[in-house]
Amino acid sequence: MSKKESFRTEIRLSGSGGQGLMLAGHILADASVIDGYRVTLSKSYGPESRGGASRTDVIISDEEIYYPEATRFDCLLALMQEACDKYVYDVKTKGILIVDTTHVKNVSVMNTKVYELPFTNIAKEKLGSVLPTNILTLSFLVKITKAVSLESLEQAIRETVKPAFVDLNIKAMNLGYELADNYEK
Amino acid sequence: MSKKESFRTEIRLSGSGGQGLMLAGHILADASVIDGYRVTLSKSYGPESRGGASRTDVIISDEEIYYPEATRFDCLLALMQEACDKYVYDVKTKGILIVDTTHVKNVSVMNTKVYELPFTNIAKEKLGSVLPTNILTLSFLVKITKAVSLESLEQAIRETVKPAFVDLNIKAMNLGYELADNYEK
Amino acid sequence: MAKIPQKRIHKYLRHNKKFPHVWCPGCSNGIVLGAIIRAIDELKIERDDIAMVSGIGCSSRMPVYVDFNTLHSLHGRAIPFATGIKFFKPHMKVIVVTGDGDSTAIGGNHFIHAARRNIDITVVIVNNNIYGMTGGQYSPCTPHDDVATTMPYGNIDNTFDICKLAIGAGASFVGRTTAYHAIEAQQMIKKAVSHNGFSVVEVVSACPVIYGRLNKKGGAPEMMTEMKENSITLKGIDKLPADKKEGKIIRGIFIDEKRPEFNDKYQQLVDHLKEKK
Amino acid sequence: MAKIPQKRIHKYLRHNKKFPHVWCPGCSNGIVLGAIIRAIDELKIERDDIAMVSGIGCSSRMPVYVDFNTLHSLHGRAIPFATGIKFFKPHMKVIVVTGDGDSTAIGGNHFIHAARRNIDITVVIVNNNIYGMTGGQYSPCTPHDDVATTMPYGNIDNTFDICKLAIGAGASFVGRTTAYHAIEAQQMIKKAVSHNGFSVVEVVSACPVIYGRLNKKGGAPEMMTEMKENSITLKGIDKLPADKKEGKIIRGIFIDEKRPEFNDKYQQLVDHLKEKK
Amino acid sequence: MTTKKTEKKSGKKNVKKRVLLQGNEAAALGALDAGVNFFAGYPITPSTEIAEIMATELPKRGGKFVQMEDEIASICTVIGGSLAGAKAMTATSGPGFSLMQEGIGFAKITETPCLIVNVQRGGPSTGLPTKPSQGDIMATRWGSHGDAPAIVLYPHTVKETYELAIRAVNLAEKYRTCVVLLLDEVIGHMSEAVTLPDVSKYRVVNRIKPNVPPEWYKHYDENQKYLSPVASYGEGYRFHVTGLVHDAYGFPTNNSNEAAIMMHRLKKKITFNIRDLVQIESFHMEEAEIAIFAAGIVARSAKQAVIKARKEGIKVGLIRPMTIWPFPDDAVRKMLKNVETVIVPELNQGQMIHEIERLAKDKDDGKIIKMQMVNGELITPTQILHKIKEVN
Amino acid sequence: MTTKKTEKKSGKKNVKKRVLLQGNEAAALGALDAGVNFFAGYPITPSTEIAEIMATELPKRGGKFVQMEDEIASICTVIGGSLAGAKAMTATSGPGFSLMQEGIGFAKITETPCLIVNVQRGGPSTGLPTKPSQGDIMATRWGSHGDAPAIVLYPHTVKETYELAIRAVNLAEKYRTCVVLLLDEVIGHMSEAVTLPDVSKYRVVNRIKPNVPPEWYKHYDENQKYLSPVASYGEGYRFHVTGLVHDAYGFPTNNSNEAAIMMHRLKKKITFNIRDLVQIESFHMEEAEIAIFAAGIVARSAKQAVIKARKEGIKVGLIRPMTIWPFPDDAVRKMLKNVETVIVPELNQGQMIHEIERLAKDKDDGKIIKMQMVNGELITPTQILHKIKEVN
Amino acid sequence: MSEKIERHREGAIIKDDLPEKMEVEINEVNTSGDYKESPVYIYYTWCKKCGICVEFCPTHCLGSKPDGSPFVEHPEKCIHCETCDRLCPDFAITGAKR
Amino acid sequence: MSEKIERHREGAIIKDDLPEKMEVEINEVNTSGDYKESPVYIYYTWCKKCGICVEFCPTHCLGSKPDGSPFVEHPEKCIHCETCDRLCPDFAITGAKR
Ligand SMILES: Cc1ncc(C[n+]2csc(CCOP(=O)(O)OP(=O)(O)O)c2C)c(N)n1
Ligand SMILES: Cc1ncc(C[n+]2csc(CCOP(=O)(O)OP(=O)(O)O)c2C)c(N)n1
Ligand code: SF4
Ligand code: SF4
Ligand code: SF4
Ligand code: SF4
Ligand code: SF4
Ligand code: SF4
Ligand SMILES: [Mg+2]
Ligand SMILES: [Mg+2]
Repeated sequence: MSKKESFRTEIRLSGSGGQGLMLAGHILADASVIDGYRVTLSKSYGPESRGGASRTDVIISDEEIYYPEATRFDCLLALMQEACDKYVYDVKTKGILIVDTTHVKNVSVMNTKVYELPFTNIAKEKLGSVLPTNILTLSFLVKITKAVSLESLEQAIRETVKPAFVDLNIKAMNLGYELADNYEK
Repeated sequence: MSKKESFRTEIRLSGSGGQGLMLAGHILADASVIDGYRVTLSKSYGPESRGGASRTDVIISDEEIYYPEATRFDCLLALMQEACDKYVYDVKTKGILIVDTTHVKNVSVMNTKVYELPFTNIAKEKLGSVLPTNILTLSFLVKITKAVSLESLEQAIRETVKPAFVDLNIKAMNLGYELADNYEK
Repeated sequence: MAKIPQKRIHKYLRHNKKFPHVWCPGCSNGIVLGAIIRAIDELKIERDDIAMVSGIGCSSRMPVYVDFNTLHSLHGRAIPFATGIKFFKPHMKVIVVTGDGDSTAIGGNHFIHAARRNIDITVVIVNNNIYGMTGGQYSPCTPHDDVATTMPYGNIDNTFDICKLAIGAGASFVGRTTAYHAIEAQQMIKKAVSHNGFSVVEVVSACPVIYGRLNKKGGAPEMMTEMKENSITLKGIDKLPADKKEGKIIRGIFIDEKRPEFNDKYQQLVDHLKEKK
Repeated sequence: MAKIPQKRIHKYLRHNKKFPHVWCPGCSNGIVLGAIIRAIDELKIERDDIAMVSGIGCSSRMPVYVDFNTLHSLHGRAIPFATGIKFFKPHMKVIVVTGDGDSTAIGGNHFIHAARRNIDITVVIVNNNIYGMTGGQYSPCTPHDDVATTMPYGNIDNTFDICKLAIGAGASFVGRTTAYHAIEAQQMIKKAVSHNGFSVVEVVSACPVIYGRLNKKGGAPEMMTEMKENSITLKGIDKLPADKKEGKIIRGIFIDEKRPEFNDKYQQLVDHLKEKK
Repeated sequence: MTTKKTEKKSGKKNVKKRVLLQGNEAAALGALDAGVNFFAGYPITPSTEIAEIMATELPKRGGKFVQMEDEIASICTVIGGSLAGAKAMTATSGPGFSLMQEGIGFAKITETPCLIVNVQRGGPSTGLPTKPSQGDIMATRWGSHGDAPAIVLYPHTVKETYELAIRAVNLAEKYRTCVVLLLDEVIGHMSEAVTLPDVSKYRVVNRIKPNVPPEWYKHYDENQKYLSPVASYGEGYRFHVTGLVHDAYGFPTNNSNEAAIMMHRLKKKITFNIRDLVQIESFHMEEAEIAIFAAGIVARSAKQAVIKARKEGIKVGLIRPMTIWPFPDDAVRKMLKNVETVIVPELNQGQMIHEIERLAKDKDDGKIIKMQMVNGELITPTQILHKIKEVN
Repeated sequence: MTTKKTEKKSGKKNVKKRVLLQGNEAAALGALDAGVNFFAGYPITPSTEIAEIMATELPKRGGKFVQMEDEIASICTVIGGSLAGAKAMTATSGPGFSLMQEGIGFAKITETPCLIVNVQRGGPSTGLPTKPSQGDIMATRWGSHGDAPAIVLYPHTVKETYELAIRAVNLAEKYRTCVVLLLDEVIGHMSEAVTLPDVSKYRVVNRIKPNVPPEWYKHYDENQKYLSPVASYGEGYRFHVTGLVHDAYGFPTNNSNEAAIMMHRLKKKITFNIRDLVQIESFHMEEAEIAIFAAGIVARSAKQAVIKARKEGIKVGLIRPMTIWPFPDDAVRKMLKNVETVIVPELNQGQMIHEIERLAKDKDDGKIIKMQMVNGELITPTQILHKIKEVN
Repeated sequence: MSEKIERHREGAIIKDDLPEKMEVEINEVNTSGDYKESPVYIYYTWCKKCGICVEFCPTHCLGSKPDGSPFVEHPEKCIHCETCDRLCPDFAITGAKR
Repeated sequence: MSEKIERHREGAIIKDDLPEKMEVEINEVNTSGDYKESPVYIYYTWCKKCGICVEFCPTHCLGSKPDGSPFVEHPEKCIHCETCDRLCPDFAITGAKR
């Protein structure tokens, strides 16, 4: 989405406990810090944080962010059916929904732009591991939403992940961009 | 002292920890209960309760007793010099001061009726023990002040002290009356 | 229950309310709960006569799952709550389920005093060597050098030997086993519950998700294999050469003595005073 | 000090402020305080380097009388307060003086944890078998059948063996003596203070005015005579026939082991991290 | 203690007899007469006598007495006993009361009846253990974390201590919560001649056992009336109790509706029943231009001062709450409306004054007069009289 | 936790750098930057991260970290450390805070500086451990028995958490007392982009050592100015400290004059320095007819609501105390004078509302609007906006 | 990838909104064999795929599906020792003789 | 007579208003012999007449006055063992060699 004069973008990353979305949220928030935006990041400390649906919310704005809870999402990423079902109705009209069809089978929404890709499977196939699925989807999301700049995202990834995993994750990032490019066109 | 239409008599029994004044105060209060008066009894829970000066206050009244602290005594019993020195100035004008000269050597007051007797020595000599000194002095006090009726005092003593000691204490009581009678006349 | 084969233990579970339970995959809490239920089932105690009391912690979540009189109390305070129940209704069997932190950190005082008092309560301690619920801080039972979130450089603190502590405080029944040794656990709990007096069963347990990950112990199967291989019975340890004893988990009943129980003594006093009247 | 012969211990007393002290005639607290002062004097530790910390109770009144860094804290909490001082200023010698109630009733948890931690604090417990200050309620150390105001028909509760408890919790120095054995107490305290680690000295004491009267034990001389006659050293007890061991106060040092001390380990960690930098 | 004697006398039931009772004793006897059969406590000045009387009386009556290792254990044991069906209580003083705060919150959220007698002593911390103070007034309302309302009764004589002890036990059972009986050190330690009331005159509230089948039983029934049936452990209803926010069955929940229902019930049961809960004395308030607002021991000084002042023709009266929490908002507001000035003497650095300031909206600050004493002494009638004359 | 990263960044001193900080992290970093070198604590949700950061950072800096057996031991160890000269702190949440109440009273009566961070969670008792609530506002003021004033700071952003943590440590040292930094669960757990301020900008208050001869030293000098010299253990001044009421030297006393002196000093040092202690934000209060009074996380919702309402032409503003105790009486009174209506939203069953009712004397009850939420959810800007429109 | 532990927090572990699943017939039953036929019954709704039963079955009668869940690989080997029962933390498998 | 114990209470035991007695010469000194002459010095202002020193002096060198306070009955018997010193709870007697 393009940024208006004054903007507030609410993004929810949702999935299950082990999918690395907390880290992805952190990277996204970090990237927006580098971009110079205001940002809040909050994680779920609820029943969901293991097993069930887990969520990480990032609000990016160029103004003071007062109320820090995300309530109407500009973008929802759902890596699990349960999470998708639970949160999809809180996506804004004309908002963006990104789902991983490896885990999410049913999506039925209106007024929302939906991007469906089997991210987990793609990661396994093209990157040899499901682990960087989080970065893959995140970079896809960033490319689509333009929530932060690509440079900042890369910098954030480099600063955050362990040195040993940087290469893999940069690969995942680039793959994510690619997928997004294909999609867009 | 004789009782006015409405009266409030404040009596302080003071001495040192081991002299049995807590018990004496209790008996005095019990006797006034038997007499049908209102009464409050309070003991010192202060530095005095062992070693130093100990005190037991009894307020007897035929009306509701609101403020329960004795501040101006109608009668002060002092079995110790320290106690005497400390409290003597709070005796009412025309109040009564009873001291045990066995322990209290200096008394200098004005406007107060002073009764000085070597109670402890008398008890030792005439009763063969210093233990009933408390009852001896209490009954002396009662006879002098007429704070409670003699029957009630006797009943209270009988109900309170251990059976084995009743006789001795009744003897002490009578001796107390005797001393008071002598004094009065 | 419909299509599920009825296992004996299902009778004891609040199965249509609270399952699947909240514990992580492979967490020993479920195994310990199973052992307790089986022990009670074998003892044929009525569910109405059992109170299960816990503090706060992962392990302390047990009571909500079982169809007894259940109390999920305050962190560290399960034993005094249990004392109140037992003291007023001495006919009840009172079982405390608790974690290593709950019972020996914040709850240590109540633990030693109940042991001293020899009140007929059975305490089952799920010792997973960590504060599981709050996310992996060290407990008084975290081994030396192990990592915890509040000992990021390795634990420099000493550990309690829970059984030694209980014995030192005067407990009359004290045993230790592991979650791997489920039959042994079940039998030990059975004995402990039957014991008339304060009884303690420490069950060395696996917290694969927090403690296991922090210390690279592998998953639940690996951690339980370690219990199997690294533990030894009381009898066995005697036969071991001294240099091999170090670091072994010793299993077995350390003490099992008949001593006057608190409620019994209190009842005697009441009876005695009644007679005197 | 004028006309009074200067005793060595006067140097340590806040003599012109707080004396005569508040304890009852014959109370052992003064004797124990004397033993502590003499031990310190012999060790030649500077007064500035000593912190004396207590909880609440008659025995816990000690600190006010001595010219050290003194802290009269909360009931049962002397040990954590002491831990704070020692942890921040490890060069100080920290001595906790406490009663049987203060240390083993409300303070039991801190006691066992300090023992486990093996932090270099010396705890001197004046065990008078009662809550003296509040007027004679039973403590975890009141003997069975003895009378207390909250056990008017005789105590039905069991007692802690303080030394056993300390050992069970992991203390590295544990000893017991009596107020009668003043030289032994002094020497034991000296050893305890010198010991680098958690040390406990239980001093069996006389509270003639409360416990003594309630239980018709006679005055202080009688109670101290009982200590003399009814106690036996660790060595002595072994030689005694079994039927005579019952009820004896066993005196001596039960454990005295060199083990890594908490502050030392912490310092090692700090040094290690500094190196890494 | 005159336990023995009292007993002798109260043995003959229904015979009115005047006896000398200590305040602490009266609290204990009141609790016993209200059916308390379980005490767990830890001694502390100036409340210790209550434990001592209970230790003497309960075993004789087949009740349970135990001295625990500390105050935390005491309150938890009391709650455990209550859950098992006991009428349970403890007694303590400031430092012990502070330690009980977590347990008090647990009793409130689990709606478990129990009685705590708090005999106040001086100062924060160890303070002045044998001196009077009214420093715990706010702590009885706000001491525990989170928030749940409180019921706190505050007598001013030995006789009233007896009566309010009975009432406190009854309210605990009726409202299924922890009730505090707040005493002043002076009242706890003082003896007064008391005509022991006819016990049968007092209604004693007892728990009613449920008669629904166990599967239907809800420990926290939304539709529950006060004095509705409630089960105890070990009697066929295998319910769950937790300090977490819970649903009607007692099972934990994170659901915001259920949380709201639970939290509101805790509050509602107090605020909707203010009339039942509040007792307040109006003393010589006829045509009063000055009101004194005081509770407990200070109210006694105030009474004496009022009587003297009235004799001198000063129109002054006393408002004395016997229930301090919930605070008697409406009654106080009404009573204060017609007076010009209100004097609030208390033995602390200002606690009830906040409530009066809140309620006396029509009075500017100059008309709300503080008297605060924290030196371990009582406020005397003379001091109050002076203040009365000052503002008259 | 991004401790590591932050460190990397804050390594280069004086370089302003924006980083992502969690609220709990900000509290820890602020405390460290204010010189805290001693932490004793016990983990509890939602404050645990603070302990975890301290466990990581302090040993690296030669400071002291220890996890104690419980919260009681934690606060006592903190006070012990402080008496020995440390800048000491602990962090906890509701249940742990309740357990610390006795120790808090001890810190206050002995005038020992220390910091407690209390990250509030939902409900009384165990409640709703991961949900936001503002249930401890009153408990931070009135929780301990006896009475002694409190200093409590309440930030509403991560950045402010950092700043107020520094301020809290400073105030503790300056006023020689226990200061509470009160956080909302949401703030504790949320991360925000923060421009780490130049640490050298902040004044750090350090204890001054006495230079009188030891015999002259009074630990509680009546003439003492704030920031007067104060001794620590082990440095040649062998002073006595007790939780009993004490004289200027720290020795216990029952003397009523000395008791009064001591008690009044505890109160005076707060009440006489309100101006130094109180911070309050006035947000869009120009010509406001409606004021919202809110603190912490709720103030953020309020700000958003105010902005929206102002856009719609409604004259509404926000009063936000950053110091909630001592309560900013004068400032609030002044600010409220010109508005017609005040709305008090809070995440509890009514706590700060009592203070507003007390201060808003000129407003009748219909003009003091409560909004209370206790179901574990936040009050949203929309809800506040609705309320604003309702009363407009 | 971050090794950070995804902690679950106190209070984090309540699931009230789950349907009462015990009453529901489960798809996967067939995979492991119907309980009337199979010696071992696995209740997949509760199973958390921890692998304990597979690891410790003394006769290696259980196998692991790709997603980690157990299935009865060698029904004939089962000796009904109930080890799987006892060690399953989730009450999700039963090997008792019927 | 009641056997009731006159309890002293917590906080009961502070004496602040006592003069600083250490500086004062005491009457009774003469009774026990001046400290310059007597082998044992008893500081009566602090002595509480508990009888411990008298009871446990190994050489029975101390005696008891009618009011219970100790005095040096047999100065010649003192062996300066300091037992009285150590066992006196009130720091009120000293038998050390000078
Ligand atoms: C008074 C109090 N302090 C701290 C906590 C936070 N807390 C909850 S559970 C827990 C530790 C649990 O550890 P353990 O008992 O070993 O149980 P586990 O989760 O490991 O089974 C802590 C510290 C609390 N709930 N209450
Ligand atoms: C929290 C708290 N609970 C209770 C008390 C009351 N109290 C003071 S001292 C004491 C018992 C002291 O017994 P002990 O430690 O044996 O000391 P002793 O007086 O016998 O030397 C008690 C219960 C208190 N001061 N604080
Ligand atoms: S955190 Fe550990 S103890 Fe808690 S449920 Fe998970 S595995 Fe079990
Ligand atoms: S009551 Fe007992 S312990 Fe306390 S001072 Fe008196 S004799 Fe000593
Ligand atoms: S019952 Fe025994 S043999 Fe059969 S599957 Fe289970 S563990 Fe294997
Ligand atoms: S042990 Fe239980 S939970 Fe684990 S894989 Fe086997 S059936 Fe599933
Ligand atoms: S020094 Fe020894 S011999 Fe001399 S009086 Fe004292 S106890 Fe007796
Ligand atoms: S031992 Fe001390 S206090 Fe006791 S009688 Fe001898 S000198 Fe006096
Ligand atoms: Mg654990
Ligand atoms: Mg004792």
